[in-house]
Amino acid sequence: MKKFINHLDNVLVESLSGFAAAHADSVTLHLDPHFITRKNKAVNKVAIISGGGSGHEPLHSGYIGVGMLDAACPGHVFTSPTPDQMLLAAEAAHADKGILFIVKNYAGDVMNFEMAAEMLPFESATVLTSDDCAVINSTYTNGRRGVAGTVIVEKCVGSLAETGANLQACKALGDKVNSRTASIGVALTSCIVPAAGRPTFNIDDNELEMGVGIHGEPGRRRETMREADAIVRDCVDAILTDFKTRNFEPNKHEALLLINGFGATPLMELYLIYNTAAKLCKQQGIQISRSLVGNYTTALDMAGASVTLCLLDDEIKQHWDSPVHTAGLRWGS
Amino acid sequence: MKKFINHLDNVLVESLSGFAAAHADSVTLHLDPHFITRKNKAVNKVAIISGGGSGHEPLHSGYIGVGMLDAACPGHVFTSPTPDQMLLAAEAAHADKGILFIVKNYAGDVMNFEMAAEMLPFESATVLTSDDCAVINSTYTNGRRGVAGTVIVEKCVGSLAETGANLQACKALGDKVNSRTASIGVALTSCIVPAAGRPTFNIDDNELEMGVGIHGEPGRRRETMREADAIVRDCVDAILTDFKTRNFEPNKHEALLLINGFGATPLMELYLIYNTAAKLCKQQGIQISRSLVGNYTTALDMAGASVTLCLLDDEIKQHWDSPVHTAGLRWGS
Amino acid sequence: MKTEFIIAAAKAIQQTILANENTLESLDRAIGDGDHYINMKRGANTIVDIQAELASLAPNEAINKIGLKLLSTIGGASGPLLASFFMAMAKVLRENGDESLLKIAAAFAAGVQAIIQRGKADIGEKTMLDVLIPVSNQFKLLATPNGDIKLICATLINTAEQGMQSTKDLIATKGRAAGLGDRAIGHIDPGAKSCQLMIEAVCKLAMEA
Amino acid sequence: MKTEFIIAAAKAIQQTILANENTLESLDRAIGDGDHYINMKRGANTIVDIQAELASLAPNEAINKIGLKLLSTIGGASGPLLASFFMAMAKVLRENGDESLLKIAAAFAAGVQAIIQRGKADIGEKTMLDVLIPVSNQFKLLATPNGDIKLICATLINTAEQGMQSTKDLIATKGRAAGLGDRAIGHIDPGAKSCQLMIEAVCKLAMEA
Ligand SMILES: Nc1ncnc2c1ncn2[C@@H]1O[C@H](COP(=O)(O)OP(=O)(O)O)[C@@H](O)[C@H]1O
Ligand SMILES: Nc1ncnc2c1ncn2[C@@H]1O[C@H](COP(=O)(O)OP(=O)(O)O)[C@@H](O)[C@H]1O
Ligand SMILES: [Mg+2]
Ligand SMILES: [Mg+2]
Ligand SMILES: [Mg+2]
Ligand SMILES: [Mg+2]
Repeated sequence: MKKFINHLDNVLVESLSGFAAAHADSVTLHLDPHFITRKNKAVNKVAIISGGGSGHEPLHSGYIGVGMLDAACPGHVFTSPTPDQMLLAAEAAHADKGILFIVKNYAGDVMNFEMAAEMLPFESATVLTSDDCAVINSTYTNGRRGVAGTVIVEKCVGSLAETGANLQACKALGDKVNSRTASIGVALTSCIVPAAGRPTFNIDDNELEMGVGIHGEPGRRRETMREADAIVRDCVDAILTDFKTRNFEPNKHEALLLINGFGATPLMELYLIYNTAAKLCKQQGIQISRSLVGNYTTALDMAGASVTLCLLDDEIKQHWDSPVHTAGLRWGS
Repeated sequence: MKKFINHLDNVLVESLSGFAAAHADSVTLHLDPHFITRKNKAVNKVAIISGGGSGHEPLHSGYIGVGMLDAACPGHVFTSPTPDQMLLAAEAAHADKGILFIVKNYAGDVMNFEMAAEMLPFESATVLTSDDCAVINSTYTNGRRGVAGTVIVEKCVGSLAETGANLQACKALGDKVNSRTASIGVALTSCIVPAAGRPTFNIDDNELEMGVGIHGEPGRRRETMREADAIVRDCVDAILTDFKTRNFEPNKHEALLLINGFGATPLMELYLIYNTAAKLCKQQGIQISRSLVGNYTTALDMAGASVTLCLLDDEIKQHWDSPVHTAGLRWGS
Repeated sequence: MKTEFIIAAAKAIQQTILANENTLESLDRAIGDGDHYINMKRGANTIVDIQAELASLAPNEAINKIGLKLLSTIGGASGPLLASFFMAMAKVLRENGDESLLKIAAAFAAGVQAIIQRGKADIGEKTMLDVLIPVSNQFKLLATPNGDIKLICATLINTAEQGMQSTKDLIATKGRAAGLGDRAIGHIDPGAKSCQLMIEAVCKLAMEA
Repeated sequence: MKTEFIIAAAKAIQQTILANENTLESLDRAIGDGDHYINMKRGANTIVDIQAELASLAPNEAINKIGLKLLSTIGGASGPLLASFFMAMAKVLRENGDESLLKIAAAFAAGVQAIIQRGKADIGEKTMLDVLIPVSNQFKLLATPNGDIKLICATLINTAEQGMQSTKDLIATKGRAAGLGDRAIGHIDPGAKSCQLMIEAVCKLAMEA
């Protein structure tokens, strides 16, 4: 393992401190327990709080700011944060209209946020994101995983909260965006968790992992490496099949296409993937009217990428387009 | 080599097409020869044009837009573009006040842009960026290499051009920013040029390359891998020594600190590097008042990062802060 | 159950976790995200770190403190589950005054029940519960007023071992491995393994006492 | 020098470049950015691709066309340098009417002069000029009205080989290797190698004719 680190025990705090220093104009870092809030606390709005294991940067701390999150709770690398972080974050961010937690659907995250919500002295609600359609048979499971689609949920809910909407409305929009979003990821190499010091999984030079999770969890199957068009076609097919299973007709909607890099895949390849995915969508009659290409929900230093499609309606479009001012996503004024 | 590509010959065009499709609202792609322009051509301003080998994305195409570049000419991977690209880009972007080329100081780029400038039917000037202080003894060489500091030059010159400033003023600002900027990079792994299919250089699991170029060119020396603080200290020392050689007293200035990822290094590590670099600067009496952390001048899939320091003055600060609306850098309205 | 024993048990647990780094790490790498060893180590170390503080507490308070500390230290799936276990266990200890085997078995059962409620899982889902439920059932069965502690411990070690082994051929329907379908088969669940190790360590300690 | 010969030379150059993939690639990997082979291949392929068009042109026009085509095809450092070579060479051919060895040597010298001007380099800087300048000097010396073409070619092949080898022990002061200092020592310059290969290929062709 070769990484820019000092001591294993300090990676998280040093990285968070760097983040806070680089964005000192817009965020405040609290340590022990760790959480990050907007520098200028919002007033009279639902506080949107997310969090999860670290290693997915810019998710979630990079999305703190006007138009998106009020606070984020970073856990250890790939490990859910703990309820004390969420409680203090909620206390710091609470702005008189309750707390909305946005939580990626993993057992650990769900339980830790649940326990925090139970102890919370404020009204709260939770949006669970579960856009990963790699996990097929959800009747056998505790549901699908939340992956890159979480960024879209956080952006839209953050925008709505900014208008002064109430907790129920924010939760409803979050659930709606999540229900209209599907993602699938492909790994070419494994990530290396610093504390483990070795790759999470072994993968041959001629293999790819289709449906990989953002923590390097195994996916649908190990496959032989092939050309980008074929890989992307399988991803788009999986997403469209998933929408059909959920009774959506993707070709009746405008869509947002997000090509997300896992950390070690160059932008050049991500744009090439976008090119293929957008063409395939067009062939299926889907109009891609919004797009995002880059590293938005990473898996440390994993080479690979995920494809996310979000079926838009006027409300989602409006909240996607609205101004956002965060380290990781920024537009409008 | 595992990459998301189809045929080696099509990597560039497919990637450029994806870029243009994902940013169809703001850029226009021209093929054969390849160049990219703003979708809405500016009027009555100096046209700022850059270009260089591909593989450094978002540099340069990702910096096309209001407040930065008017056009960019992407060459093959790591290979300078050719004069015909620059001539057509200049023709398309020319807005009655001449052309300013921003060129990274590599023999190939310099000569190709030079030949274009000679053939150009418009007034033109060129800013050569040469911020890489890894190349020490510039009396023995044709000068230092242009690396991540180029982003700062493009941002500031782009901002000034937007105000209607003339060609000489734009060139002067570009030269000034370049003269006040120093960078040095460190590689932990080699990049793989798609057409070569194998790493550009071999590097052991316990080695790093100090002073590496953004094409994987060898740097100052091969060193034993060590903790981030020690690596970053060497980088900051090299930069400060370089400023002193050029008769700057860094501690008399505010500075912009840019931590740039080469493509495969996670944001988590880049922020950790920022944390150390900012502390070291502070210890030296340098006030870091602007910062940028992320993948801004990459080297395909190389793991590694560079540290850039730009000594600010009021003019540079003003042009750094002004609104910019590009795929790779965006703020203000 | 004295606070002294609780602290000794915490040390024994720390030892067995540290001694099984490779096992725990590879199990979670195979069907999870590879952090289970790190999580358990972080938890075990913290508890041993606060032994001075624990020593000053009554047994039920010490156990509750352990739960709270684990809750804010481990994170992940195992954090809230193990925390819930200890916090629920402490409540039973507080409610009863004696320190009989019966009470300890009841406290253990309350702890397991809390895990079931928090994680909404049951036996056969390829989780730590495949160790904890059989052990709890067995413990309740054997915890008679004059049960032989050495025999009970030996039996529980055995039951834990079997429960842990039983996860190998299961498909996971809870936790991170739930996405894997058939691909989880052939791998022991990491949480089941760490629970088995902890039960073994504590039982061995009790046998020596 | 007939257009036919020019096309045959282009094919011979293409062949020798393709046959030396590994050599050229590793040389540029060692002290450059690894693309010199790809650049040269792209250039050589394009010229062979337009052979039909070239065939319809007078020799000087064909050479100029080659320069222009290389200029818009190769890129990098070698692109404008080789393009300048051919474009300057074409001008000399146009200015003179005959096809004597003397004229060809003069054209070659003009080409080399154009490279010197464009790249602002000279002999001893570890570039292609370490092959081109000695070859040009030697060529001018030998290109007498009744010089023996076979002997001249054999000599030039030799000179090119020596020039190429001479780059091995040089520090680079121009081009991408200029940043390396001592680390460039021990490596042959890739551009010098490709020039040596091209000169060898064309000379061999001329010897056969
Ligand atoms: N719902 C659940 N009920 C009981 N145990 C669970 C549940 N979900 C996960 N587990 C246990 O947690 C273990 C994983 O713990 P750990 O690796 O520390 O957390 P994470 O899965 O968040 O990375 C699994 O092996 C399993 O035994
Ligand atoms: N200023 C110069 N004058 C002459 N030759 C040069 C000069 N700069 C570079 N070269 C030659 O160009 C070669 C490199 O070509 P190539 O790899 O195709 O371009 P790049 O260096 O842009 O990647 C070098 O090996 C050297 O021979
Ligand atoms: Mg985990
Ligand atoms: Mg090159
Ligand atoms: Mg785990
Ligand atoms: Mg080269």
